[in-house]
Amino acid sequence: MIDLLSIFLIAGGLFFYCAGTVGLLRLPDTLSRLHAVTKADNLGLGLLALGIALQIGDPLSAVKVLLIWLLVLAASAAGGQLIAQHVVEQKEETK
Amino acid sequence: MLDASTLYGLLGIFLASLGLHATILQRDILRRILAINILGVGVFLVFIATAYNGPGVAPDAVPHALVLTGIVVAVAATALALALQRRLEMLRRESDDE
Amino acid sequence: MTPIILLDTLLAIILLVLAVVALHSENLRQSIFVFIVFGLVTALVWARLGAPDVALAEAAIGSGIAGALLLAALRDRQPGCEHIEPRPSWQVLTVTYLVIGVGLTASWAFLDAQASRSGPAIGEMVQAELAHSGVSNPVTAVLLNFRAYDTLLELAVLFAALIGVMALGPERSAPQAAGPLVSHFVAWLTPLLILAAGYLLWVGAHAPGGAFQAGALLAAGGIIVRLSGKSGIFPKGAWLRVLAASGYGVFLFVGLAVMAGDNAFLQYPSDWAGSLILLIEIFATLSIAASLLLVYLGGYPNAWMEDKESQHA
Amino acid sequence: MHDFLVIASLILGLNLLLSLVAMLRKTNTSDRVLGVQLLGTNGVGLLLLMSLLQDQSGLIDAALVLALLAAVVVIAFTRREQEQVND
Repeated sequence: MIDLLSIFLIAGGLFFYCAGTVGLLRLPDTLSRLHAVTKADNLGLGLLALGIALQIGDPLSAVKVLLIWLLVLAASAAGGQLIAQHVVEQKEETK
Repeated sequence: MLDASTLYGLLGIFLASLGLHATILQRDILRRILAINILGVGVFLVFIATAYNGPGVAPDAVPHALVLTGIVVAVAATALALALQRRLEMLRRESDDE
Repeated sequence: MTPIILLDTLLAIILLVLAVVALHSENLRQSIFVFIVFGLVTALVWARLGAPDVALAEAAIGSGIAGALLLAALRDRQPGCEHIEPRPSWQVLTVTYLVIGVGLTASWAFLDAQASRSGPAIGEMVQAELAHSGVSNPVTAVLLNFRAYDTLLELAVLFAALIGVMALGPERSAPQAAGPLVSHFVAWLTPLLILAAGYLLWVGAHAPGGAFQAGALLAAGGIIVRLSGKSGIFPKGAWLRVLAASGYGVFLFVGLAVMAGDNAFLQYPSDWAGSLILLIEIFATLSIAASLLLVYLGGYPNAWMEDKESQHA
Repeated sequence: MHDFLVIASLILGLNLLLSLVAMLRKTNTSDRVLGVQLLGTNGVGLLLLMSLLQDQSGLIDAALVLALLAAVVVIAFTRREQEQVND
């Protein structure tokens, strides 16, 4: 039962990872790519981490996996803002 | 049949050759520093590949320790090389001003 | 053979592409981006080869610290002054053939060695002696006990490189103070880096981790504080230099001190080994962090964090 | 379960290659930083999968370090550019 849930979660995570990559490849401008990529890879890692945490016997390690996800979530939000700011600055510069 | 140890060992030799080639032929100092670093990673790869004893078997710890030491020494050497390059650039700028 | 070899093949292809682009891309900035990703993928390869200690160090140093160093170096360059004529083709051809020869010879030697492998002789010795080393992580045991000489000299190399960097000129001018976005980011990331460093140092005795990885994480914390243009909780000028020297100094002192009790240089008494290794590792961590940070500054730190105003004046 | 994890890591590896291609095709710095961030998250996921596959809990710590340093690299990239704008 837990195995099935893990498989489901990990597969969902992989789907969002791929969606992020497709977004980076296909979307027309940087800001929309930023939007898509940060959302997709966070969800991707989130589901993946959840699926993996369920499989880990040691509860401490499982908590650590989830902490990594929180860290990436926060870092990606802050990093996304930095990149967006950078894009805006460069646009102003070229005007 | 190809196993991970052989695959990565050969990859290491290939990377080291690429790095060596570029170290000799590139003229830009920064790029040469990159090349030496890639050469180093290739050598480390050969070390770790020989230490690998297959999945689930404890690998040889001695090459691991050597490579750890190597990584720190490589970054120290890179930093020194970058500082030398910066000094060169400063000297070049000074002589341009004269 | 398991299908996991396909993952190894993928990683190998990725590394090759990255190496070629990093070495031969037209654009130097692109090269440096690609080199940082090269470090990231190398960390994955170390993980595949069952070397989590090395993966940790590569993720922290090979990709993080080296990347920051290269980015800082890129900033020093004057744009557009590099115009270098290509090398004559006879040089290119000669070197290419020579390198191919060297590579083929090395491959042959490697394959030959793989075929006639007789088991991990040294590895077994390490496992057999592990109980007397004072730690239970074999890599830490090799680094700080069985081959402590290597690590001592490694700290000496780092120290020598630092002296070299500081002898070459003054540090780079400090970046201007960052906006609130960066400041907030740095303000919560730095404590996490310090925490993670402490954790890796502690866990290194019985699991992957140790002084190198911890030191690199601490240095990364120092680098982002520097990048945010703010003074932090890091020790100032002279203290930083004392800290940088302390790793080598304490290691040497411990190595000599154990000789008082009929031991050879760096041969710790069995009962004390664990505590001595911890002592050395704590100072090695601080020293590696301070050295990497000083080296990142790019020269002699004249007035870091003390009177930034006078620099601007 | 083991077979599924192998396939999952293969898919993630392939995704890594594709993200790399996407990053190499970009010419402006913002997109490249974005690419590095995506590759970093990809690497973190792959390390977590490997820790399960190879039963090495040390790789979880490696994933943690990779996540931390990816954030550091993003700061280094964007700050560098801002300094240049200010120069």
